Amino acid sequence: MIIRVQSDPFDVGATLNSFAQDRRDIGAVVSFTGVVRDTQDDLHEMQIEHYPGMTESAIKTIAQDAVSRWRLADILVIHRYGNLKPGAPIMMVATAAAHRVAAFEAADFMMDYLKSRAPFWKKEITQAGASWVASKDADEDALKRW
Amino acid sequence: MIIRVQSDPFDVGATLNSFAQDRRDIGAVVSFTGVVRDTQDDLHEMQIEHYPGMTESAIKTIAQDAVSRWRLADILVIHRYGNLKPGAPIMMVATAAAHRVAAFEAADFMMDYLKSRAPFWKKEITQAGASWVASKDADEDALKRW
Amino acid sequence: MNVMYFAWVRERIGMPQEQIETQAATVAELVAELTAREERYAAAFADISALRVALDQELAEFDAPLSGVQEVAFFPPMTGG
Amino acid sequence: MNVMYFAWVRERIGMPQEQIETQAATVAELVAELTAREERYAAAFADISALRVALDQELAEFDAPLSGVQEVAFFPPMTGG
Repeated sequence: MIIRVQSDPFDVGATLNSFAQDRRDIGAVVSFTGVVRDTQDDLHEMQIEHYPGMTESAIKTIAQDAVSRWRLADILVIHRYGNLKPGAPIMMVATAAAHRVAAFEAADFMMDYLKSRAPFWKKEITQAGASWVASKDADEDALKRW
Repeated sequence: MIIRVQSDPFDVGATLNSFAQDRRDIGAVVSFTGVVRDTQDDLHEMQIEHYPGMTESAIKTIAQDAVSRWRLADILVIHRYGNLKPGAPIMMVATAAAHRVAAFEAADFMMDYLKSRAPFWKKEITQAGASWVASKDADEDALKRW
Repeated sequence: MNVMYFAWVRERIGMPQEQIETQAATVAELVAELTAREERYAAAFADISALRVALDQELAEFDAPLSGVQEVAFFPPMTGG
Repeated sequence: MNVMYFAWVRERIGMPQEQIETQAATVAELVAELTAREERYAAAFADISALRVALDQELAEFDAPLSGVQEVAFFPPMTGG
């Protein structure tokens, strides 16, 4: 299990290539990358605040929950905080398993829980000003799937 | 849309890094990598046979179906044929979308259909001999989800 | 008509493809014709439920007509991904 | 007791954390005490349903007891991922 909370950028491809690479019992690897989106072409930057200490323990709890629910060979979470530019990777999750269903479901589960249970808050700085990204009822509802 | 059917190895991480990298309207990228598994530690190699011509058109049909069902910014499929060693990537799918649900569902859908509708056949060469990998009823049943 | 065989169908019949002149109206009739021809075809087509067929590179049913078809392929269920 | 504020709660109250001596038995009592103190707290705690609370870095309910708790954190619903 690899969990990193950092302000530094990270290389998604290199991280994925080195993830679980020495395991022979893996048939499926799923990755999710969250990227700073700039749909309206007006985003200056995204500021991500977090709760040091709680962040790491909350992510670890979620990852351990995933490991207890699915047969996973390995799991990885990297999540950035600080100021990010449009197009930059915010975070990634990767899951490795013998079979694809476990890898898919565990990654999907991780994202649902990281979204609503890991203490990060996003603020968008646009030409019009700054605004905190609001959580959606759908994000909380998504947890009921599991 | 990027579709490649090839015998050459490919770099999963580099492929993922270059996928949809110039798009500003992407918030989520999901990748799936299928890997040659050697759970019993007795696999010499996996031989993948395919139906040239039909393979490309079948994958394209499946990818176009995904694009029509979900709001995707881009989609990628790479699938190898020929002789692969344990631990080698067999294939990968990547989906990019504004939102994570579309990226996850489309990648999951792609895998279900590639498994049962793209004309590839796997043969495992072990110390005990050679045997064709059998399809599972569950693979066919999985298509009913969509 | 070009007839192609893949995976263990190819191995049982002993060749990847062949040109066949036939009056068969459907895939099923072609299978019956081949099965009657030689033991290796009978072995490959013994259990039709374990086989799939493509006509001109599109999946089809065994009762599909062969009229106008240029390429028929027989193979086991696919195992991609 | 160390009380922390994040995101717009932090911005409204105007500081990331502070030490508070309180006799409040529950989170709700602490909120009432802070709300009565100054307008900026009242603004931050105006709509409790829009807030979350963590006690010693674990999510908790607003009726949870504060006995033995060393760190309380108030923040909006999280938006990670």
